Amino acid sequence: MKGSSPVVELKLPVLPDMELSATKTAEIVAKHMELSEEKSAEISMALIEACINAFEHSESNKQIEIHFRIKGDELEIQVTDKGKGFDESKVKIPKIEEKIGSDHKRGWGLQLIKELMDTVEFESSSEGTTVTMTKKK
Amino acid sequence: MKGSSPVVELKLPVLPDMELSATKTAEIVAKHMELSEEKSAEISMALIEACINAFEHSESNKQIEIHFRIKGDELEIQVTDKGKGFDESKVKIPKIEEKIGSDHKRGWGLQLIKELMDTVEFESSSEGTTVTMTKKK
Amino acid sequence: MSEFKLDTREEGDVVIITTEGYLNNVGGEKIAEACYEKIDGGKNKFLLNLERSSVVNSIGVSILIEIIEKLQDSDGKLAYYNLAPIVEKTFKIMGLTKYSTVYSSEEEALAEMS
Amino acid sequence: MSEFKLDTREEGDVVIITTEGYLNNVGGEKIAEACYEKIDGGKNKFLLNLERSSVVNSIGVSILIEIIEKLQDSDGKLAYYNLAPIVEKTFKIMGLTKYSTVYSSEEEALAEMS
Ligand SMILES: Nc1ncnc2c1ncn2[C@@H]1O[C@H](COP(=O)(O)OP(=O)(O)O)[C@@H](O)[C@H]1O
Ligand SMILES: Nc1ncnc2c1ncn2[C@@H]1O[C@H](COP(=O)(O)OP(=O)(O)O)[C@@H](O)[C@H]1O
Repeated sequence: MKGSSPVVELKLPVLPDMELSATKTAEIVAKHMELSEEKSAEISMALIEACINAFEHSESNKQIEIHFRIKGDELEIQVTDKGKGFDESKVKIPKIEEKIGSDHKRGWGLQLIKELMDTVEFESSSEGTTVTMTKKK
Repeated sequence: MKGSSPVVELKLPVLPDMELSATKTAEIVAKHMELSEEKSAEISMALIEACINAFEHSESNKQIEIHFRIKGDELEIQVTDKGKGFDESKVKIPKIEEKIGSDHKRGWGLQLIKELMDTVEFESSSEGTTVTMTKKK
Repeated sequence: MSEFKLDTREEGDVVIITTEGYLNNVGGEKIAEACYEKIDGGKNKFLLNLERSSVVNSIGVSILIEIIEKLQDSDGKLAYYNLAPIVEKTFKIMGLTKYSTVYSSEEEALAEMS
Repeated sequence: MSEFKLDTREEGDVVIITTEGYLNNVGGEKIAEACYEKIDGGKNKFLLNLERSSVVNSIGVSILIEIIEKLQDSDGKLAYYNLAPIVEKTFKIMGLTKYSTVYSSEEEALAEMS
């Protein structure tokens, strides 16, 4: 693969725990890039959350797509769904103080992704959503 | 996913141990289909061998493609490479008696795939090879 | 990938729950169920051994927040040990570590909780 | 996914090699290296504990055939225990079980090999 930048592509249907097939792939790619175990685990956790969102909020039974791109010492991961989309700037930052006593305990996925990855970008329309996240060696 | 037959698609580049990302996916699909652990392990082993062949013999740095299709109580897996192809009917059945004392200890992949899966078919030309294998519940 | 499993035992007045497998919604619900049964039986100190649950998701972890909330009624405690680094980091990001405690071993946990 | 690792110890005249990780070409080569070093030192009974190598490929396993061949020079033995069912099945399909033995425990293996 010298000279080229390896790409891994997954198209996954909505099946229980399907996100774990993405994290296994991420682990193998991270190992190949010689990322630390800490960074590899952070990538996997962020990827789990992105996949769950794609599976769940997309309200669509179509497959989701995941691309891994090794760009030198940076790993770029894109998770794309064909769901109804959302406005990321309108999502409230979760606080545990507000979660305790509230009926809505969930809402942590985006926050985790942002904390665990180096960069995160959202592209969303009524046709679907693509989350692009990167992590440097 | 009721009514439709879920498809999983992987495009994997030639990276060390990349076949394990395929087996993880196979495990999740097998679990969803409620295949026994024994059958799930047999599928994973056959898939490892098919992936290694696709990576290795294809003599091509292109990605390999894997499709999983859940067809009722049957799982169909296709592994496709864009390699130089081969004539499966010309491959000798390996025997350990002949391997001992010989310089060529390898050559077990196809044999294992055939023993471990219910059906196996090869489609091969100078453009590449597709192995289609199935396992029933 | 095997099913999520858990095992419950008691050391003094502390209930120790040892889990195995992916801590997702299913895993979280199972932990909550085990806790609520013991809470109904009068227990209020829970210690989770998460050594074999090194993969979690935010839905599973948010169910632990429910347990924390429930335990406030009886002045109870939730604590953990044997966390994978990424699980501890997730607990920190989500703020669980403000309302529950991460110990480095069962001994340390039992000494402080009892 | 962690690196392939192995640990070598001796019980009487039997060399026990405990492996961890994917038994592919890299893993097979590491086992062979460890065996050949001991063979050069005069050992000829080898017992592999494959409990933590439940994933193998045919290239890795074919390297074990090399070890079997090498051991024929000194009338030696290769044996295994703690095999995952799929690993045992693979050994059977490839015929390794004709030239080497699968035991169900270390005790059984040592009793028969010594
Ligand atoms: N891929 C997506 N498609 C549509 N909506 C999304 C997507 N990802 C996130 N969202 C929206 O953002 C909100 C916050 O997501 P998140 O932080 O992951 O928490 P949770 O999924 O637990 O609600 C979701 O409730 C949903 O409204
Ligand atoms: N996808 C493939 N493309 C081209 N040739 C292949 C492919 N799969 C198998 N072969 C050929 O069949 C032979 C036997 O393959 P196999 O039984 O898997 O053993 P091994 O890969 O160890 O040689 C290979 O040596 C190769 O010549």
